[in-house]
Order: sequence, then C-alpha cells, then structure tokens
Amino acid sequence: MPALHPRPAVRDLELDLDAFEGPFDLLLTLLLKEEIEPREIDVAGIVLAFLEHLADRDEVDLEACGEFLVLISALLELKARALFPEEAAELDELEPEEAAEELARRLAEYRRMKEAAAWLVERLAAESERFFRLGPAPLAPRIERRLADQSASALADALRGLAVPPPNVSLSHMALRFPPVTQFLERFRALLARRRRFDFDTEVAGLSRVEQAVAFLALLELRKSGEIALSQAAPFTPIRVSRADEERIPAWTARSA
Amino acid sequence: MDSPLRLIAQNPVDRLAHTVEALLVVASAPLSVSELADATVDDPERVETALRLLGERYREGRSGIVLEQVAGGYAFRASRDAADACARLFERPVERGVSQAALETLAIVAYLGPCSRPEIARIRGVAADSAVASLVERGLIAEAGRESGPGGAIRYRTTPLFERVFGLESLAALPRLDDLGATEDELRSRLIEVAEARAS
Amino acid sequence: MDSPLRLIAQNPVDRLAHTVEALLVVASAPLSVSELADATVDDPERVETALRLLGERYREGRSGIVLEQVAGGYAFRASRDAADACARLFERPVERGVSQAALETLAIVAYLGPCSRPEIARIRGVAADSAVASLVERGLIAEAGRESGPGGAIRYRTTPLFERVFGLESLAALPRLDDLGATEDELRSRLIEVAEARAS
Repeated sequence: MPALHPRPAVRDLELDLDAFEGPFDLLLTLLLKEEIEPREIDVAGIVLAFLEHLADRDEVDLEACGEFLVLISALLELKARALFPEEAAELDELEPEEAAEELARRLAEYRRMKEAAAWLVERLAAESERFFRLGPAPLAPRIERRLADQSASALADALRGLAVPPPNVSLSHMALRFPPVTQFLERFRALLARRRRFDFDTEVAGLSRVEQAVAFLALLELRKSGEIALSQAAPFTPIRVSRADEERIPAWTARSA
Repeated sequence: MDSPLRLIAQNPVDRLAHTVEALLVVASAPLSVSELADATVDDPERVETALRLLGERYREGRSGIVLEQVAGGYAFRASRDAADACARLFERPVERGVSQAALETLAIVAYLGPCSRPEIARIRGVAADSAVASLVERGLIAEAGRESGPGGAIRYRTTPLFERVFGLESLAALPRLDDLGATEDELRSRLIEVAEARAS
Repeated sequence: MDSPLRLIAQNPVDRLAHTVEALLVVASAPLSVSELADATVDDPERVETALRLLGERYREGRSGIVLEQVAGGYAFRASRDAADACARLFERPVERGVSQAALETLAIVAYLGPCSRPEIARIRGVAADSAVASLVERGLIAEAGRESGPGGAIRYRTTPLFERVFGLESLAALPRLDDLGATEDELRSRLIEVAEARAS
C-alpha cells in the first residue's frame, strides 16, 4: 500500500510501558474494559513515546497532537480520580466505570465534532462559487427599528445578574481542590510558637487526604527554610515536629522522647 | 376577509411574482414565505406559486441572477458562471482565513445548539475564547442569552448568515452526525474487537 | 490587447449581460461602467451595450426589478408598483424586547455613566462590539467623547430615546441598586470583581 495515510493515528501509537506493551488503542480498550487500573499507567511514558513518534517525523501533525492532548487529559483525569477515590466521589458522583464511560463518550463526541468540522470545510469549498450580497441593497429603503415600552426594572435585574458571582460549574470535577499551603505554614508556625514540638499525625488527624498531603508539603517547606526539625523513629511511625533551635540538643531530646 | 380576497382577484400571480422579485432584490437577508405574504398582503400558497415561477426564470444557466432557497427563506444570488467576475470585484470576508479551531467551534455550536465557551472548551479540550470571538466578529455565531439565568456563562448559537454562507436551507440540513462517522458504540465495539483479536 | 479581444469573440453580449446582472445583484453600492468592465475583463463599450439590454429587460412596468442609473453608476431597485410592499417589508413590527446582550450593555451604560467598549466588555466578559453597534444604530446609546489620554476609546451614553422607551424622566429615576454599592464607583468595582472571578 502506498502512503494513503502516511501518519499513523494517535491510537496506533506503539507503547512500551512497564504495565503495558502495545498500541494506544489497545490500552484504551483495556481501560474501558477495566482490565487495567488507571493508576498502573505511566502517563509520562506515553507522553515520551508520543514525543519520540513526533520526532521521527519531519512535520508536526497538529491534528494528532490535538487528539493526543484530549486522550492524555482524559487519562490523567481517570488517574487522578483513582488516586483520590473519596475526594473524587465528594467532588463528583462519577464512579470509575462511569468515568470510563465518560472517557469513551468524550472521545466519540470530540471525534464527531472533528468530522463535522471537516464536513464544514468541504462545504465551504463547494460553496465558494456562490456570491450573494451582505447587507442592504444600494437603493433599498432604510429599516426603522422601533422598540415597545420597556420596564426600567429589567435594567436593574440585568446589572444584578452581572453582580452574581459565577457558580462553580463544568470543570470543577477536574480540579481537586487543594487548600493553600500557606494555611498550614501559618498553622504550624503558630503551634510551634506555643509548644516546642508536636506530633504531625495527631495534628492532621481528621483532615481529608488532600489536606493531609498539603499539610505535609507545608512541613517540607518549613524544614527547607530551617524553621523546624523532623524526626521519625521508624518508617510509618509518627512524625515528630520540633523547633529548629531544639535540634541543637538532640541527644537527650531523642532519648527522652 | 373581504379585502384580501378582492386583492387576490385584482392581482394575477405574475403580478405577484413581480412584487416578490422586487422585495427579494432589496432585501438584506433571505425572506420567508410568511414574510413575503405579509409584505404583499397575499396568500402564502399564492406566494409559493409566484416563487416557483421566479425559480424557473432565475435559475442557473438561464440567468445571471439565481433564486435560491436558503437559511429558512428565499434570496437572490449571483449565478455560478459569474463567480470569477464576482471574485474580481468582491471579497468574501466571512470565509477568509477561518481557522481549524474556529471550524470545530462552529461545528459544536451548530450541532449542539446554544453552547457556552466552557462547554466548547470541554469538548475541544482547549480554551475556545479566540475562536468564539472570531466567529462572532464574522457574524457566523451570536450571543443567545446566558446559561441558567444570571451569573451563568454566555451561550452562542449560529446565525442565519451561517446557514447562508454554507448554503443550508436550515440547520436541519446539516448531515446527521451518525452519518459522518463512528458513533460512540461503534468506536467502543471496534476497540474491543481489536483487543480480542490481539488476545486470541 | 490581444486576449480581451479573443475573450470578446467567445463571449456574446447576452452572456456578458448575465454576468453584469450577477454583479449588480451582489453589489452593495452602485457599480460604474469601468468597475463592471474590470470585473468582467471586457470592453467598456460592450458593457454599456449589455447595460442597455438589461435596462430594456429590467424596466418599470415590465419587471419588479428595475435597473437604475444613479450618480455612482448602476444599481437595481424595486419597481414603483412594489413600493407599498417594500414599505411594509422595511417597516419592522414594533419589537417587544431587547436581547440579553443589549439589555446588559444598556444597564452598564445607564448605571455607570459614559463607558467605552473595552469597559463594557470587561464587565460582561465578552466583546461588546456588536451589542454597542446595534444599540447605536437603534438610537438607544450615542457617542459621548473619548476616554482621557491620547488614543482613548470612544465612550457611550444613553440617549433621550432610551429614557423614553424605559419610562424614565431622567437617569436619576433608575431603580436603586443600593444592595450592590452605594456609589457608582463601588458598583463599578463590584461588577469588575465578579467579572474577573467569572473569567478565572
């Protein structure tokens, strides 16, 4: 076969990942059939494979790039849901299988719209010989537009409408809401102003997994700036947080702890 | 119903056809049968008969002026034979340089009906702001209220100019999406077939 | 002058007349003989002959479309017989309301005082060009100087017609919006704040 389709579609992209080896469309199929967990998929590996595939070509295939971005963002979304199951359920009622349905639906929808756009392009080309006048004829009478009496309260309502803060819609399910790191920085600093040390696990008990993760980031931040010292007796044991100046007398502190 | 009847008796169809062609030559957009019937104070069926007469006379190959049914009404345009001469004198500003992004956006708005920018962005996977702005500027789409009342995002619909530029009698003349390519189910079953073929 | 002559020989005057009528039906301003000759790549004298032919066919009493010679050249108009029908077509029925886009734009200009298009766009979150143009055309808003500084944007204010249509003795009679802000400046910053939240 001569090169009728010189560029393989994104779904034919060959992948060689730890959890999966084969073309992208097979990976999608397995995801849709739930034979692979989204969390097992190395998205960075897929991106790398795609970039290599691009580098092999002389020209950039923008359509393939667009399709790839849609696929990858859908995959990332699936993966993010799987990583935070509770939060995902809180933010959105979608179950993982529903999310997979959603992926297939979105993919199909986007593909149909691309096809519709291609139809419009063809149509535009076919209609290029049709010339018609835009706007009024040179010797046409002027159109008078008259408006019935209006209520002034409609103006007030329109402005009130513009002053309503927007509802959090559409993309909210994509974004896991992270509390600001600064919130925990301030909280831990205040805590250490009152006490010389505290137990991280006790302090974040009862927070959501996302909040705990952000709190831990805050901890690392404070450690980096030298404000605190961290200690842990063994992996998975409680993390002790203390003022940095306490670190100077570690010998007996650690033993007496 | 006295005076319209009298009018009809006084006004044979070829006279009505003269009036209709006069209206069409000055109109700035396609005119529907009911608009023509209102303006001529005549019967819609008689207007349709007059339009058929005019369609015979103003048709491709026979006349430089062609009557076409487009965008929910009737309008005159130049014959295709005159396209080269028209291209020398007139620009087609509406169509010049419509980007791929704009065409995808246009397809979404045409097929899904009134749509907001966030909805378009969700389907295309990228922000639609500049595509929407360029389509509004070309007059191919227009604002159509806001999503669910105040505070909602502005929604857009296609304009009659869109139908006219693309030569559509109405939005119903768009091809069904199912005819254009794989549906969701087809896509899924194709994927599963591939998987099974590989597994065996 | 070889190729035009060859073209002429291949192209009888009635074909040329078809092309000329096509050009005239698309034009939005009268076309001169030289414009028509350039577009048809034909001889001005032959174009004049074609126009005489067309003048015969499109004349008062014989057709609803009438070819008219005016200052700038030639153009089609509606026949006098169709004058009443044209008047009915162009006399729009009284519109019952305005679009959401027009209403929001009017409200911004009425409550915040003279505003430029960029300001209106910032508050509405969408380009205001077409809404402003249509309100100007309808006489509901009018230009009111420019924003200070060099190259400042044109500002718009509401007109006496606006006050009449909305039943206001003056702008001071607008319904109070104390819940949104005590002063014009407070109202403005509140609206801009919300618009920015909407855009993010």
